[in-house]
Amino acid sequence: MTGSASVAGSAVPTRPEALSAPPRPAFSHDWRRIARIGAIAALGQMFIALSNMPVRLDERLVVKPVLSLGYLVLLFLPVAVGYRHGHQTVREGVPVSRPGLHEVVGGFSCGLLAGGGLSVLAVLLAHFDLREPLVNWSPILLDLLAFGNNTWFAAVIWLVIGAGLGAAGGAVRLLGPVSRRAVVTMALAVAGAAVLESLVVDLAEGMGLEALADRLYARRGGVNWNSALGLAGVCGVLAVIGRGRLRHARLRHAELQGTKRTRANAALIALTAAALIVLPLFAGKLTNELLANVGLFVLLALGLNVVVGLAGILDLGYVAFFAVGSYCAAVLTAATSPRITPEMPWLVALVVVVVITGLVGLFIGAPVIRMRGDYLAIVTLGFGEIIRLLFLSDWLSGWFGGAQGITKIPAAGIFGLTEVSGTDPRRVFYLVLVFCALAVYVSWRLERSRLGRAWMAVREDETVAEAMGINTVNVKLMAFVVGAVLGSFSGAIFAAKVGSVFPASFLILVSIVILVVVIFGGMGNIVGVIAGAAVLIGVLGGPKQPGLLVEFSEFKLLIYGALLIWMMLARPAGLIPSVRRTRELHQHEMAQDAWLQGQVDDEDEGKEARSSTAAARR
Amino acid sequence: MDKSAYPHNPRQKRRLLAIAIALLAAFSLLATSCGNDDDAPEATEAPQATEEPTAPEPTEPMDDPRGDALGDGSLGIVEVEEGDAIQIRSLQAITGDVAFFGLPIDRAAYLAVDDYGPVNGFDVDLGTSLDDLCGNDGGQAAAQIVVADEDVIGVLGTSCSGAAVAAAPLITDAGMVMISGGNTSPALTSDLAGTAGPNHVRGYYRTAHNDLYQGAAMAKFVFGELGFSTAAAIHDGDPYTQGLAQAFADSFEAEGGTITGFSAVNKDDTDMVPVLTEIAAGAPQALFFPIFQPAGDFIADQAPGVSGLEDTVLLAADGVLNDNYLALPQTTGMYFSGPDQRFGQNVNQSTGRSADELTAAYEERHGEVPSSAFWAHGYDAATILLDAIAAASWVEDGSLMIDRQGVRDYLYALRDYRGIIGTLNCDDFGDCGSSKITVVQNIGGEENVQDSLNNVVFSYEP
Amino acid sequence: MTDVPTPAAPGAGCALLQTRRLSVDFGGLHALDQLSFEVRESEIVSVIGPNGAGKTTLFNAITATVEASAGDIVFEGQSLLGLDPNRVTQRGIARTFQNVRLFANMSVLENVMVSQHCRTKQHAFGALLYTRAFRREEAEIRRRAEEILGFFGTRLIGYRMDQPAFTLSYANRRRLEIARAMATQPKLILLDEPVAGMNPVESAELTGLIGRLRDEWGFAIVVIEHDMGVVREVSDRVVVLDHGVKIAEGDYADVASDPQVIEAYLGQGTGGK
Amino acid sequence: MIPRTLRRQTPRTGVDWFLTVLRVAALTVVALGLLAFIAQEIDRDNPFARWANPDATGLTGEQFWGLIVSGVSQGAMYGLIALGYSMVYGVLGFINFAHGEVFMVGAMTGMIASNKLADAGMWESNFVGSLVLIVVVSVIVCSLTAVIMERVAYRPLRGQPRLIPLITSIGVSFFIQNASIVLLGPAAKAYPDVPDWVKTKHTFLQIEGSKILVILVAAASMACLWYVVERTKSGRAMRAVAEDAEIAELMGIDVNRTIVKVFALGGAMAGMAGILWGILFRSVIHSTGFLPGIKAFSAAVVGGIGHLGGAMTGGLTIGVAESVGPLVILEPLGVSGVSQLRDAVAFAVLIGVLLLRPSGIFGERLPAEDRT
Repeated sequence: MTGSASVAGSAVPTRPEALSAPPRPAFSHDWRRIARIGAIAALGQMFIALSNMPVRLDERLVVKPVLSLGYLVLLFLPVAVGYRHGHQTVREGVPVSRPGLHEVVGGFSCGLLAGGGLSVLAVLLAHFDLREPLVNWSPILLDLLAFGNNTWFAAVIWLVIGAGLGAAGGAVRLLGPVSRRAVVTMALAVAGAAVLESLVVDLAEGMGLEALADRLYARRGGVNWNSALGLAGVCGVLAVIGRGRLRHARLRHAELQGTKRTRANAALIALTAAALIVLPLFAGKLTNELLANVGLFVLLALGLNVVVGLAGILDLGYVAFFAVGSYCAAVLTAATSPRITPEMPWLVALVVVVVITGLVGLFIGAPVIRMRGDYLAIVTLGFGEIIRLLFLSDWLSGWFGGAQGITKIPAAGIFGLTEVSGTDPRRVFYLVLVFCALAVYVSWRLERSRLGRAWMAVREDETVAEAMGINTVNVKLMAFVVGAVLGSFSGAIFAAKVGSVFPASFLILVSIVILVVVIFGGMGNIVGVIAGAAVLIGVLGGPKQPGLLVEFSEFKLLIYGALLIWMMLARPAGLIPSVRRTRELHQHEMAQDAWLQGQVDDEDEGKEARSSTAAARR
Repeated sequence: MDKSAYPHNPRQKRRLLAIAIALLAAFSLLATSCGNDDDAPEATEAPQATEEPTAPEPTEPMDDPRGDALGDGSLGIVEVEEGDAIQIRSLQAITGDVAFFGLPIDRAAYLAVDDYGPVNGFDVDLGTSLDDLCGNDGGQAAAQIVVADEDVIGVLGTSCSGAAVAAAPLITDAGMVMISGGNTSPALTSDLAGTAGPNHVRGYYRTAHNDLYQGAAMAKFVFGELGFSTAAAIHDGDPYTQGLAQAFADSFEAEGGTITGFSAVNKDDTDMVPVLTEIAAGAPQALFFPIFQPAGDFIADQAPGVSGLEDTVLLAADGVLNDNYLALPQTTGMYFSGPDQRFGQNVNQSTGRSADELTAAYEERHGEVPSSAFWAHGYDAATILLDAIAAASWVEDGSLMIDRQGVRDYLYALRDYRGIIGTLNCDDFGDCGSSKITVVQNIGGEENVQDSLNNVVFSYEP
Repeated sequence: MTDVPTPAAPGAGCALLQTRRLSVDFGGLHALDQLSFEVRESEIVSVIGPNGAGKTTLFNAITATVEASAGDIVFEGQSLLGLDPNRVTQRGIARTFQNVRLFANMSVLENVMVSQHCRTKQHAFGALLYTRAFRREEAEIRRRAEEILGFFGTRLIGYRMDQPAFTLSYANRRRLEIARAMATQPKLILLDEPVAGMNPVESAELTGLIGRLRDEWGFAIVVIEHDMGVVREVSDRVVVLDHGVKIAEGDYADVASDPQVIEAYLGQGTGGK
Repeated sequence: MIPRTLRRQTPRTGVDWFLTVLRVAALTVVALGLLAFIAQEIDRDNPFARWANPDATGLTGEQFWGLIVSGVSQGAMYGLIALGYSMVYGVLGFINFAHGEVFMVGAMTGMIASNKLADAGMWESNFVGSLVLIVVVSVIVCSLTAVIMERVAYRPLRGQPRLIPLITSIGVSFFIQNASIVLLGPAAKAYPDVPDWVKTKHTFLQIEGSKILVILVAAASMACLWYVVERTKSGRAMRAVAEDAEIAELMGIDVNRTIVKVFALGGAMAGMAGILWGILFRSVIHSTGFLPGIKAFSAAVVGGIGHLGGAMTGGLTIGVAESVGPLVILEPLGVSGVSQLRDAVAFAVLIGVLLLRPSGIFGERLPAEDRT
């Protein structure tokens, strides 16, 4: 965590290399720790097996002909625990013993236990019938575990596999940084290429590189084993050559000061913008659809980021604004919408939408603004649900179509230049892109304005902010309205994209997912939020949108949950934390670092840091 | 070794390792380049294979290998190379609160493909099933994924009409066909009187029945057979249930009865006393709630306890017409409208499997009985698609050519196909399932489920 | 002390702040009881008294963070009752907190910039359109902030301006609090134990600063302080509270010799620290 | 330390005006609805009964009674779940979103156990015995679930800003819910049939046995909980930790163990609620825990979070309101399909209560700076 902190809060230079001690003896182990790790892993393996993932994904070849996605999900855990076992916490001044045979043996034992989980499961499968509660307790699973052979083969082979993989995982520790990076890159490259096949193929075809795609993949059969090898080779070489220049570059960029830094940032932004404008031209429908969906969520997440990240208001009913945006756009533009005529062009409707959502924002904001954080959370959640139910209700079906929703929403016309609708995801993406740019600009400008500072002050300590002459009520209401309007853009585009709106698109789940995106990406940080949306929505998929891992859609929310827990435990500041947030989360270390570097002019630092942490927690 | 050696030694090791790995990498690269030589021709051929569909066959009329395969190539021809598999997809609601409805259809599709075996000697690949999330947005997004792969011939799905509204245009535009085992909305096909529904598109078919007359059938049953003059209806905010309840209410009043109450619950409500009380205020003789589980369980369970509904007759629809529900004690004596489900001994003509075998196989594989009756529709949907492909494809120097238009021709021409759900006839709007609606009464008891399904008390055909 | 006290101390000019029979109750407990006192233009008044005498409550009442149960608070001839705290600040009263409460995760500079909120106009649209007015104001805010920080010598400027506030030392946090109060451009500053927890050198320095605050910036200042040394140094007038009642008022000498005061402190068993 | 702000009643800003208007509006709607309803009860076709809802049909006495009873029994379960929320919140100060899922786990465990018992034939032969059995099982399972949850997902996050454990709990909630789908299947699962005396209404008060059972058991567990928290040593420890964990630590209280106990207790309550749910509705599905969980938290807030009696009161309030409100207030106002809006009513109650009493019915006013 300290590590993540120092990398994350890029303002902080990394720690000096810890002292190293001779490797630990190979066979003296903290066996209880091994047992604990192993047991957890074993249970995990059983869970994965019984979750039907292996059977379900066995169809999908990852590396042809040797490995199917189904088996892959059973293989990674032993490696992980094997690697994890060798982990040593780095403490100031305490020497870290260099990796040796110890790690391998430890990994071996952990892996053995992990594999043992499956062996046990196989035996149980053979001899007991627990189908009654556990629906996946099936002979098929047993067959899969046994590679078509008998039970005892399964029992043995998984022990062997587990042990081997565990040892391998432990052995990774032996590698020096460069080789380790090489290995990791190779593994990731193959895995990525295999799992993201659809994307890669789509892109390759878009860029006229079918030849490459066909060389890489057996058609729909996953990566050819030899191309896999080749890919691994290329990436290995690249990694060895690259030697983490990336990281250096990032650090250097982090250390840049003043105008230099701004110039560098500008360059970066320009580059990304260019990439985003050019990429869709070469990408196929699949990628564009994906980008469009991600874009919609980026828009939502940026809006929520203003409310939660900047003003510190925990809004769990954000979907309300998304819903209001979509429904307003639908009612105003669609000819099938009851009651409301005449129909207006999309852009005109958008203006009305903004006004209405702004008002809704005020309406919802005013009652909750003075409530305490958690009360506010549940009340906003309530508002979100109420609004969905109103759209759904027979009572108002005269206005919003009730359960039948509103269909046949025309494409969004942009000054008669073009028509944006779901059939052409590329245009949708460009439209979304425009609004995302707008949203980014808005959040970026506001954060550095009088209003943005006031938001932060309110987030830090509302009472003091009040005492410093900030009208907290108005300021927070502003946050609500800005967030609402940004969200409504997403809604309006959504309506035009899908061509119909149904209440089912606006469940509580959506608000929660948006919040998760914000937190996951790094609250209060624009880049982080975008990254979060890209990873969660793009790779895993949104509440109603498939991501790259289509195969996993059945297990999406399961993975979501696990990922979320792990993320919060591993680096609570998010993928790309805002410097500010990092500080808040790691004030101890920050303070200590500052003290180590003599940036602090007084003695009693630790205590003060702690007390201010306490203050920050309030 | 003296300690002073420690700092140096490992570093050298590392460098060695790094070099070793680099070498290994380089070698494997080499391996690839020669390893790939053998399938290099395939690589060069592949692009044509993907572009071909857009370009119609020029030398189509006078080629013999084609034989009597259907189609004129107007929608393009897909080439499946030797050793490759025919691509079809399954797009169902396999997650969320309608999974009970979509999963059986999805699983049945896999069963069907396994039972059917190779088509003209080529394996069929269903890929991993996609999720329509029972919603327009989900359906559209999933459809985009399907059409991104130009080799796909047909799509089995969707489960929910809402998803089909958004998905069908995209999929059929790409020349693929779409056969749903779950959609029942008239908007997607026709009103069965020759006028197409607003959301109808060519290339869309379904083995599920057209909903249009189910409401009417129930109304006629209640008014005519049971001789009731007052009835009430409850839906759960789902487009399907709301439409059906509305249809029932309208035609019941058309018959001359009076609707004493029309209300709704939410899918995850459990305490139904309020809504039932609301209904009871009108003291109806019959209560029609065409909704899903679990809400359906609670209504059936709690209705008798609400004063004013003690002896009201309960009626539900195909949404809950499955073993789980019929086995519930509180549903004994209830009436259910739905497609004719007496498919106990029906045999699918393509695979020769009977309904009973299939339910057994299903339970064997998935550890639970199908949670919805539409697994059978899913199974038949899959087999007619495979038949269509067989009829519209021919082998040409080792690879299988499939004429997209031919697939459609076969399906539109489908007559008297003996499937699990009975005899399938496709009309010009893609309605292949029988539009015959039956009303069954639940005998009650887990053991009598099949008998209950066969216990038809009223059947209605427009 | 039944009615408004008569002007009887150095520092000419009319009353800037007056409390008239001000009472604050917390459910039966009289934190302040019929307290009347006044502060004049550019005058430094010390409020002293044993713990729990109601000094901080007085500040809270003035800044409207607690509600007065009776009496009135008049600032520049207008009552402050019923105003939100931020309005009070806008009228020209700033305060610091006994337990330092900075915006811990904002930089030192931002802490001061944000405190000028109620003195600046530019709103969201200005920021979005990046108007000239907006840029000018931002520059002005920044300039003022740096000027104010400069007032504390080298303590808060330089690299430290961009440090998050929580990395500051204790003394510097106190200074930053004062800087923040200055940034709201008040006429009257309420300092709540400004030198608490400082070492003699620092408190001496700060004592000097308090004087300069008045002389150079023309603020009137009310100080709550336990350090009698500081009190003697800075105050034109001393008000002694005990149990919410004013038991003495006047310049340091006569207050220090007032038997009631001595009793109040010794009764507490402790002299001024 | 700044004493909390005491806001005056007289409106100052526009927001205050707006809120006052809102309060008044809410109260008027409720009043109008009630009046219309009463008018209907007095005489179906007096003009006032018909002014909004022409085809107004009032409720018969027993229908109304039925509404109340089902509301109370539903509310009692909300209350039981809310207790867990309230306790955890009191001690750790964050919303444990996953608590609703613990309740679902309880119901699932009960389902599995009871079906096994039914297969063994014990369910029919000795219903009460097997009921006790499954209660014990599910209470144990749920406590374990809650404790593991705390150990894995929350303890490492002790002392982080509140948002972090909140998000984690959302993750846990997702995980448990979907674990139940992939392991136990997506279909709704039924409890075995219960004896008639549970199903049928009893002449006494016209209440089904199951509902009597629910209300009694809820009351009993409430009493136990109260005893544990108020009278026992560990209960004192809990309250101490809730007051101020750091001080409690200094006073020699093992904070970790206390927190574990809190989670275990909360889990036990949820498990109890789960079984009651199973007996009352005889059906459970993976999503069983979600909405009840959220409503239970609303209940905890309505009652004043951190206050045990408040949690139960809040539960009953919301339960009764959502069961009676639609028919008694909305329908007389001419709203159609009112039962669809019951959740809306539940949340409206939450909002309304907080509008009138910002810190819940029993909640003491909290300092303004005590925010997320």
